[in-house]
Amino acid sequence: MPEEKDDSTVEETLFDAPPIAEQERMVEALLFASTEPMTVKEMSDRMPHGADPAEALVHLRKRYEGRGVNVRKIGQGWAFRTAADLAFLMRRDQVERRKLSRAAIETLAIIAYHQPVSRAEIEEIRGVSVSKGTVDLLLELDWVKLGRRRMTPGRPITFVTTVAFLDQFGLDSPRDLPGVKELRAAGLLDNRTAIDFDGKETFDDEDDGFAEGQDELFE
Amino acid sequence: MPEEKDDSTVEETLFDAPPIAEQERMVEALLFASTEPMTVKEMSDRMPHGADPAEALVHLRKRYEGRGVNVRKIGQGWAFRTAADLAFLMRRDQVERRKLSRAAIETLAIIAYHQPVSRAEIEEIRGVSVSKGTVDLLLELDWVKLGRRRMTPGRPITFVTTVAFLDQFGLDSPRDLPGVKELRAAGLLDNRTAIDFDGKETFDDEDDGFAEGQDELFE
Amino acid sequence: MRDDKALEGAKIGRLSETPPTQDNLFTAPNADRTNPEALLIDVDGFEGPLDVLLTLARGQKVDLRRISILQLAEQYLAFVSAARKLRIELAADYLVMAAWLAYLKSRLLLPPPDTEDGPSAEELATNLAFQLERLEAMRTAAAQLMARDQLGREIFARGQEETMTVKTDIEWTASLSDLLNAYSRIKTRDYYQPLHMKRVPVYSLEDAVKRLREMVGVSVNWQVLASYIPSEWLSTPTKRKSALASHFSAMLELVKQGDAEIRQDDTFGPIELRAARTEAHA
Repeated sequence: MPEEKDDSTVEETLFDAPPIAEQERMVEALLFASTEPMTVKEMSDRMPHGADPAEALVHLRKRYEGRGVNVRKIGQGWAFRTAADLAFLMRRDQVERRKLSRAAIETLAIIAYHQPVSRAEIEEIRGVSVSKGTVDLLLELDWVKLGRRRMTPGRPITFVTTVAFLDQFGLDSPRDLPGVKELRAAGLLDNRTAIDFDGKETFDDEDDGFAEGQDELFE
Repeated sequence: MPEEKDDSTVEETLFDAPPIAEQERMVEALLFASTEPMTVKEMSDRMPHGADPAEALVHLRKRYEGRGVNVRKIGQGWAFRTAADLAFLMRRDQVERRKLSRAAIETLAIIAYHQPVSRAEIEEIRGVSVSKGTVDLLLELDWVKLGRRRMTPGRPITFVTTVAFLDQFGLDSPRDLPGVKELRAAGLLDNRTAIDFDGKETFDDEDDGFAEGQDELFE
Repeated sequence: MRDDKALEGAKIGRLSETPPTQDNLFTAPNADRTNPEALLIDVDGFEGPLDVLLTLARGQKVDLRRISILQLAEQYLAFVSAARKLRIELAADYLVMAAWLAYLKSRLLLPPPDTEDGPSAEELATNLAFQLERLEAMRTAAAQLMARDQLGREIFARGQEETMTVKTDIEWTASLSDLLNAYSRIKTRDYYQPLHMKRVPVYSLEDAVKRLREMVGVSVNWQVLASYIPSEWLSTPTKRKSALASHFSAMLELVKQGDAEIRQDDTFGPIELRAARTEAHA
């Protein structure tokens, strides 16, 4: 029996089955280059006659044991896969600093100056509707939180600023937010801002309404 | 005793880079995962603090010598590529690429050997004008890109080869272009006085800039 | 100079000859190419006069640096005149080259003038030889380049790219002055607020259906429709009309669904309704 087998082996080698180390290289290259997991049959179809990819695969798997990539069985096929413990390398954290959108900063300003303030009130002040995303972002940043419900029909939710908000903007209390009059007196605010955005001139006598709003809020 | 060792290990993992064998695994995983060449800097950004991918790479290259896939240097980056002698296995995976025209091949070679090179210089070498389509094709293949403008009258655009070009032709750098040293020694990469066949002789004022650009690349 | 596309398109007097392909381009010139007679009938295979000159030069079978420019000029001129005899229309740059070579030839043959302006004939000849050599060198280089093992042809990259994810944490920033500016912007804008239309109070149909269904469900006796309207909606004529209209529609809706019955004794008389009698009730 063994002799017969030997004979057949000799015949096979005549048909140039490459040495197993060479076959291992072939399987290695095939699995590497293939866009999908490759079955033993598919490897066999590509490799020289008489090659035994299944055996080459055994050697290859052993070679890659504990390496940064491993030979893994996926479905019926085989493929290289990154070692599971190195998955963290494939991720990278990146911090991107972005300026708050105009809508977000305006909404935040209204909440800061008018708190507690309902969404309807914010919309009324801004003159445009406030998208859910804007408020969500402010909530997520923890600069704004939900306040008490207003004791009016519909009992709307109100928004107030948080301690994190005070931290971010270097304030001791929301009361420290300067009024428009003060801003202008301090030169922090000039008419240009308004002109830039609206293309019109600003009027100075808006302060009353503002102060009123503030009183309501902070006292 | 073992306890003490354990302590030191804890300290090491807190402050030191992982052992080099581990770093080698990491580089292996990173290079396997990426189809594009990856620079040492890019690896370093992903690896733990204190890791030395350049050294890990030395070990990794040795490990893969003679294997079915090898670690190859491509420009500033590194990548795994299948061994050239196994090309026959991969014949089915070959990317069908439209045969490049003679004009495109020559233009590519001139850009590669003379970079940075302006369109006028390419035309002078080939003795015919370069059609827009030819350069566009090379740009589209991402084998060629725009270099700096030449600091000569008209500030012409120059062309240089890309990392993808190096990858395509298995080159470490433009210095490794076949026969580049001999061509250079023979003065065939110099930009010499051109003859304009209208009967005038043009003396090229651009020689300096041209030679300078070349030096940068090849020396 | 002509566009090489245009040149390729100019199929001039071309007899059946295999065009130069990539394969044979950079090998030794084939017999046809080296034979000046063959050149005559293969003009469209060339990429301009320099290409023709290079092919002729190869025919001299010497180092391009020692090429006889005089001989080359004569060959080229012969080529052009033969083409003319055959009434092959040559592109302008072929003729420009012919004129230049005729001039060069005359300069090479005549003794140099005592006072020479610009480069000598020898210098011009050397430069031409250089250009030919350089073109030849680039062609050889191109062939060597293309013969290299190429990515996607002999050498392959990883087939399955693994996703290298970049997790981006966005850090939102805003300064106090951003905040103050934003607020002042809003306060300024107050003066230009768009006109808001006041909404007329409307009793919605949905509300009326809901209300009627709840109330009718418990009343077995006939009741006038108007009595179902909430009292606060009777305060003004506008509100009353709106509420009545929606209750009327709601009533019809309930009847349609089989939940209520209605009756009206005379025209314009009060409409009454009650819950529908089920079989059991009957």
